[in-house]
Amino acid sequence: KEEPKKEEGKASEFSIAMVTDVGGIDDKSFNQSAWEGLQKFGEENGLKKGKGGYDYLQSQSDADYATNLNKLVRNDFDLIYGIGYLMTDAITEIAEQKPDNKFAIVDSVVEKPNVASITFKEHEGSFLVGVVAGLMTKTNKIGFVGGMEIPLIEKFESGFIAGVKAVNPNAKVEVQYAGAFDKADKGKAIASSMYASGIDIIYHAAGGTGNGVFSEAIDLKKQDPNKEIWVIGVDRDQYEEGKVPGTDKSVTLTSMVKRVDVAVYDLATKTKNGNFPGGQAVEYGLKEDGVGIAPTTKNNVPEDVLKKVDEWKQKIINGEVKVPTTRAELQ
Amino acid sequence: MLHILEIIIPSAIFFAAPLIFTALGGVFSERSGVVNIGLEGLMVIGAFTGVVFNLTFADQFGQLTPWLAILAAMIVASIFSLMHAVAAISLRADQVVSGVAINFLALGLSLFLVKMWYGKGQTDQVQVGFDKIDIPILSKIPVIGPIFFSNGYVPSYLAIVLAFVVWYVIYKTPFGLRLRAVGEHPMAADTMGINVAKMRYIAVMLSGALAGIGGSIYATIISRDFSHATISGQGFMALAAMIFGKWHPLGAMGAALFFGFAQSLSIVGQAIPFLKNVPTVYLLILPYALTILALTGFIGRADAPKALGTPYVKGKR
Amino acid sequence: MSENRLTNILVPVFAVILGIIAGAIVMIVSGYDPIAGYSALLYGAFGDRYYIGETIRQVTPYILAGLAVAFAFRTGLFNIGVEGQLIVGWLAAVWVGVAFELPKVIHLPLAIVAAAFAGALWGFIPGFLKARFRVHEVIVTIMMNYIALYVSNAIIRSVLSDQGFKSEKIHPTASLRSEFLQSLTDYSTLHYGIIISLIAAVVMWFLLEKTTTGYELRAVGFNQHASHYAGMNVNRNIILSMVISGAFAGIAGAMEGLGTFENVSVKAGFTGVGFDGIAVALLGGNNAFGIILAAILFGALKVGALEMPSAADVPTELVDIIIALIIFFVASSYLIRLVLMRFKKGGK
Amino acid sequence: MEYVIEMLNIRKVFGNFVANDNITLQLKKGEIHALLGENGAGKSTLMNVLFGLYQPDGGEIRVKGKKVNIANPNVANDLGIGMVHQHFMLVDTFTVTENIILGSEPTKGRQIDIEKAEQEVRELSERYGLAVDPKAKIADISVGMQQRVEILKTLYRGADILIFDEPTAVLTPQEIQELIQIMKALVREGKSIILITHKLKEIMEVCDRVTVIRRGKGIGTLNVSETNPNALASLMVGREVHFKTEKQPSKVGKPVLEIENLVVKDSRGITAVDHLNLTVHAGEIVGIAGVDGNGQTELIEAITGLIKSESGSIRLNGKEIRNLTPRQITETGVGHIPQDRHKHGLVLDFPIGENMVLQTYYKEPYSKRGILNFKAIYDKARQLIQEFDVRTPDEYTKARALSGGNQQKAIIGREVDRDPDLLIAAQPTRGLDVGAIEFIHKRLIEQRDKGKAVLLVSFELDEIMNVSDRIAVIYEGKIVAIVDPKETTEQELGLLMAGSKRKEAGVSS
Ligand SMILES: Nc1ncnc2c1ncn2[C@@H]1O[C@H](COP(=O)(O)OP(=O)(O)OP(=O)(O)O)[C@@H](O)[C@H]1O
Ligand SMILES: Nc1ncnc2c1ncn2[C@@H]1O[C@H](COP(=O)(O)OP(=O)(O)OP(=O)(O)O)[C@@H](O)[C@H]1O
Ligand SMILES: [Mg+2]
Ligand SMILES: [Mg+2]
Repeated sequence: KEEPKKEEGKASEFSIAMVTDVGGIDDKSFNQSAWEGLQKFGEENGLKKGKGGYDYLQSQSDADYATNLNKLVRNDFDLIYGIGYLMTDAITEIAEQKPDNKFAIVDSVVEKPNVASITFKEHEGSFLVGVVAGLMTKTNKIGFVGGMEIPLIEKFESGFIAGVKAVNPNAKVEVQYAGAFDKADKGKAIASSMYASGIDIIYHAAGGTGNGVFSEAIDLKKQDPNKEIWVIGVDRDQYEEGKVPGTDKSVTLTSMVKRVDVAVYDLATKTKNGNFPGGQAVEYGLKEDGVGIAPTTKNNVPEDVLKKVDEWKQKIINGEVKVPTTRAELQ
Repeated sequence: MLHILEIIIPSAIFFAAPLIFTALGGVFSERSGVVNIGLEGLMVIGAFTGVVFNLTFADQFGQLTPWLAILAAMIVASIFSLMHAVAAISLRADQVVSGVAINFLALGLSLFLVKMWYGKGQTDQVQVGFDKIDIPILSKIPVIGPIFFSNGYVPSYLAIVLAFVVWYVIYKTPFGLRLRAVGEHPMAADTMGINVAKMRYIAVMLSGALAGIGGSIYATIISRDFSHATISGQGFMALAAMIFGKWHPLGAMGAALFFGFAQSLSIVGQAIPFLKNVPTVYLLILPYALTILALTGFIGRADAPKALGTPYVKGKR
Repeated sequence: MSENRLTNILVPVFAVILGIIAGAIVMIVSGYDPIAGYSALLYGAFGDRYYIGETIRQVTPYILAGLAVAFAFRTGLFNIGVEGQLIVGWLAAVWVGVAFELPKVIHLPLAIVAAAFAGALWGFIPGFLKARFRVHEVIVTIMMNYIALYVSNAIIRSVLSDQGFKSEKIHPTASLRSEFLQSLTDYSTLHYGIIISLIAAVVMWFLLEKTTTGYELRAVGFNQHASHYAGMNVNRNIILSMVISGAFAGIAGAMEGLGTFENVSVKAGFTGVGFDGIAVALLGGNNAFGIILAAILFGALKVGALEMPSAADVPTELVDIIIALIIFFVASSYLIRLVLMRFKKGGK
Repeated sequence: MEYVIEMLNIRKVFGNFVANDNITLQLKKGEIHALLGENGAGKSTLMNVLFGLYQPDGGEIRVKGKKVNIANPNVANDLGIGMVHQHFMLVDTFTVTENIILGSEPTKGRQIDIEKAEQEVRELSERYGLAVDPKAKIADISVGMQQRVEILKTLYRGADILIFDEPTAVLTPQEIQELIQIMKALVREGKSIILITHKLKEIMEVCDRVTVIRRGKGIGTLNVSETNPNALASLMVGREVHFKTEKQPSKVGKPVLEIENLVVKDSRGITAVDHLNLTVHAGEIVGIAGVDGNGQTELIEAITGLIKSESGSIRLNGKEIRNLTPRQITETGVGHIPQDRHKHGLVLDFPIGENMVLQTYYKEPYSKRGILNFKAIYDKARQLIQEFDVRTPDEYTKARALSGGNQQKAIIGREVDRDPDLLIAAQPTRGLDVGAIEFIHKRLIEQRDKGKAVLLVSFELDEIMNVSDRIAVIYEGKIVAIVDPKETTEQELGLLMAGSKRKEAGVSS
């Protein structure tokens, strides 16, 4: 535990806190990112962890969201984040009950004057990794593994497919959903079947289920180091997750990063400065640097491909290309 | 078609392996008359120990690490199962209750320790796992080779071999005869000079050891880390496999393989063209629905060991 | 006789005390402050009216899930499927809550009945398979849990929403929430479900102990052969038992759907309430009154635990350890009985 | 005098209950020593102490003069003590051989040498004339063979002191004769035997000496040659006992139960009851005599609806009741004292009170509009407990805690109290002491005298001869003879039961 810097811990400081879903602050995904953003803000502003500074509460089940949010209200935090679309209802309800408190929600939109909504254009980021996949595939067969079939994951799927098709119309994208975010065994089985059927790149948007995808790719790579198979990570830079033991290689081709930390930090700064965007929905896309591809991409992806990716990125930012968010739009 | 089998079968086997180990553990425990709902918790302990050992000692032991991790998981889980043994055998506890306690305790304790040791809710990823292998010679057999002997993990094959070993132990050795006697009619065994409590202790600890292996290979091969979600329901599936297999080692193995097969069928099914338009939900529930159908259709009733669940108290009729 | 009853009450009390002491030891050994930990726990469960409201809200489904497990247990069946029955009950309740517009006196009961019915249906299947084909109910109920999870998710996506992840909010006429309870507990999610679950406990007690049907169910639970000999329809009773058990579980789902959440969302995994129900039932000795107490203990521990990380830096998992140890001590009541007996003899 | 076993002043206490109060028993080498006492007198307890299942709270045990501490059955085995338990200690799912070798298995490497074991069992069984099939599953063999397996278990371990706890209670007369021969052969081989039995005739036939205990206390040891059954009975009960139950000639009325051409298959699908015909009239007791396994169980279960029959007809007071449900049949007026009181007769975990209404709980006054009336139930229970002398602390005690005799009295009370037109009593006195038997016989005769029909099934020829007004002999699923007990002998019945003789005349009645 870090020692709080005493001289800076004034009571009048602006304090922030967040409620995670069951994943916790080290889920290697958006909860972790959000917490990093909060920590960064806290450290830069000389806050200490805990009451009156910056803090988080982890939920043990869906029923805990409201309780945890309320706990933070009772502890007088100035800005309270609910991390994840699952918290939509709880935030809506509590924002109504406590109109004088400020709330924020990540990955969902709540239309209340005291709630700021943060969403991401995951489809845009996914489009870019789709471009990478489309250009890098040798077999013209690409896989997508989703956690659960929900609108949020559909954004990943649609953007990704659009990106692949944009650069490689001949490539086929096979889509499978595991039905859960925590079934590594299913992820592994799906990956196993995909790789066996000739797919060489899999993009996963499946949380813990994706662990199975990585483990299958790594094991295949260990068995046959010449095998050209890749995983595309999600949410954070998953280069490390793809490290093949005994080598310095990684099966992670690229990762679609979602800068929840940036967004969270951003919002906290605005709010501290008195610019709380209550009632607004802020969407973070490529333009805002809210989504993008991981810097480690250059390790496995050649220069010319990265250049193409950059071109597409500009087109999206310019509005030349409109990335679909649903399967219907993709058609 | 053959190609599909080459995908389905290896993935069925790897999916089944942790269940086989654990279900075999269940067979030991329940054959001796001790209900073991705690298999889930014992797997949790195994997964936890396996991962923590692997992370801690990978540098020292190198390629040997995962094997030693299994050993560690085996030992720790069997010591942990001692709690269930003491409660169920010596303290005449309701065995279901004490099994449920094991489940809660295993998850609570291991996550508590993860938080203490790693300062977060999950461990790092293990770096040294098991390798995928093609079994020499056997994998060269046409047709069968690629289906059964390629792209597998050594522990998966061990699971199948172990099922036969357990069968041998239970049905061919004095130990097995005594074990079964204790589970069917402990008083009869007692009058024949068999130490009922001792047999049951051994059986429960064996179940701990095997479930520990099951949990640790699951974590090492599949999830590669340990968190609250690593073991979520596999222990109950193993329990189901044991009952499905009628408390018989080979039956339990068959049932676990069946689960694995149904599971990978539901996955590969999504890729088969004519199943493309079937809503995903049907494929998701396929393994479970198939199990129920199989039980109803041709497996029928299973008779549990007669003394299952009843503490043995000397002289009580 | 009465001395016996005293022991029966003392055993769980001692188990709880021992569990708490053991929890304290765990905290000390791992370098946490047990007093701070327990104060936080206590505060988080009963610290003010808001927390009390949350605790009661959590107790509500625990009572019903516990009753469901216990009911089957008392009739010789092990229902691990409470989780699945709860999920379908939740779905059915919300469905009715969303799809109809009716006066409250009709709408709310209708939604609860729908939940009970859905849970009962989910219990009927393993009951029927057990009665007709002698299929072990433990396997079938485990499988039915997964089926419930995936099927209800699919229905939420395709029927209750337009490919979304949650249903609309139920109409207020189907809601168990009330302004009154919220104002009483400073906006907790407390709802009228607690009354329903207490009524359910009375119903279970009355049904099992006082009615002819209960007599049959208990007889079949203890000895199927003798029940058959006595002219009871054993198969019918097995099915009935699972159906009633499932109905209790379904109503537990209604408590979540009509009270706590007022909608239903796609679930990434099990709620855990059904599995906790097994522990509640066992801790409560499978009797209605005991289950209420066990559910209160469980609910308080679970809700109170949320306060521990922030207030005392103790991981919430500690509570799972304490719960496990309490269950363990209850299971090993023989030990406690022995000690109590020694104590009594010594006292005389 | 050489004693192989001396149990001196043995005391055993369960809680506050003294089961053995300073009992002394001395066994001479080569003798058959009877241990006699009422149900619950403490016989099994004393033997369990000797076998190491219980530890005595006082007294000492000497084996061949040496003081020993028998801490567990292993020690007993090592001392050459073997016991055939009252409730068989056999694993149903194991084969005969597996049961015998359990605990001291011959091995070949790590594996059980099953061939060698079977060979040994075969040799042993030939040597002592204990016919068994070494490969058969226990669940599939007759009770008699199961008992022989029990004996072989002790011999396999080289026991020379054998304890038989009520071995004959479950045997047919033929099997009892065989057992007696076996015991005599064993004694000739130099073994010594302690025999527990309630059948005084057997004691007179095979035993050398007898030790009598009553309510946990030793009454004394006598030479069998110097005593007689009446004296023994009064010694053990503490009062005069009548063996032959007094009864008036029967006043036979109209037919109550009429069975025609009944065919029933057993659980394995083999025809067990084969075109059977039988009539039982009001005011008579018809006894069914037969060797176990000739269709008695299936006959009764078919009449009472517990299993379905294939064809034929069963009429009660003229009404067809074949293949109705047990409930419908009970309501038509059939009472049933089942053969297996633990399996069918009682819900052992219910209090006695609730067991007393097992057939009637749904009727007034015990239940009104689906709600139980506990006052009525327990009033009835108290009345029956009183009337039928059921010894229990109170009506709230679980049935499990009662002794077999008292459990049986409770069942009989319950069935008789419903006043059924037809009372079926299957092995109603199995394992009970003479006092309890006398009581139960009186009750059966009482029913008859009230003009009810009684169908009695028993393997005890004494019982059949004593109680019945007519005897129907069953053989291979058919009634092969109907005889008058006053005009027949045990020898004739035995021959009929063995199927070697038919008495065509009686069959049609
Ligand atoms: N385990 C026990 N716990 C408590 N009391 C017991 C136990 N075993 C036996 N008793 C008591 O001891 C008495 C003697 O029982 P025991 O079985 O020795 O009688 P028995 O003479 O063998 O009777 P039976 O002729 O019915 O076999 C019984 O009345 C019973 O109340
Ligand atoms: N757990 C127990 N607690 C108290 N008493 C017991 C217990 N188990 C057995 N007993 C006692 O043991 C006695 C049963 O004796 P036993 O079984 O020898 O009777 P029985 O007439 O031989 O029965 P059966 O007809 O089954 O052979 C009862 O009197 C009962 O009080
Ligand atoms: Mg006895
Ligand atoms: Mg007896």
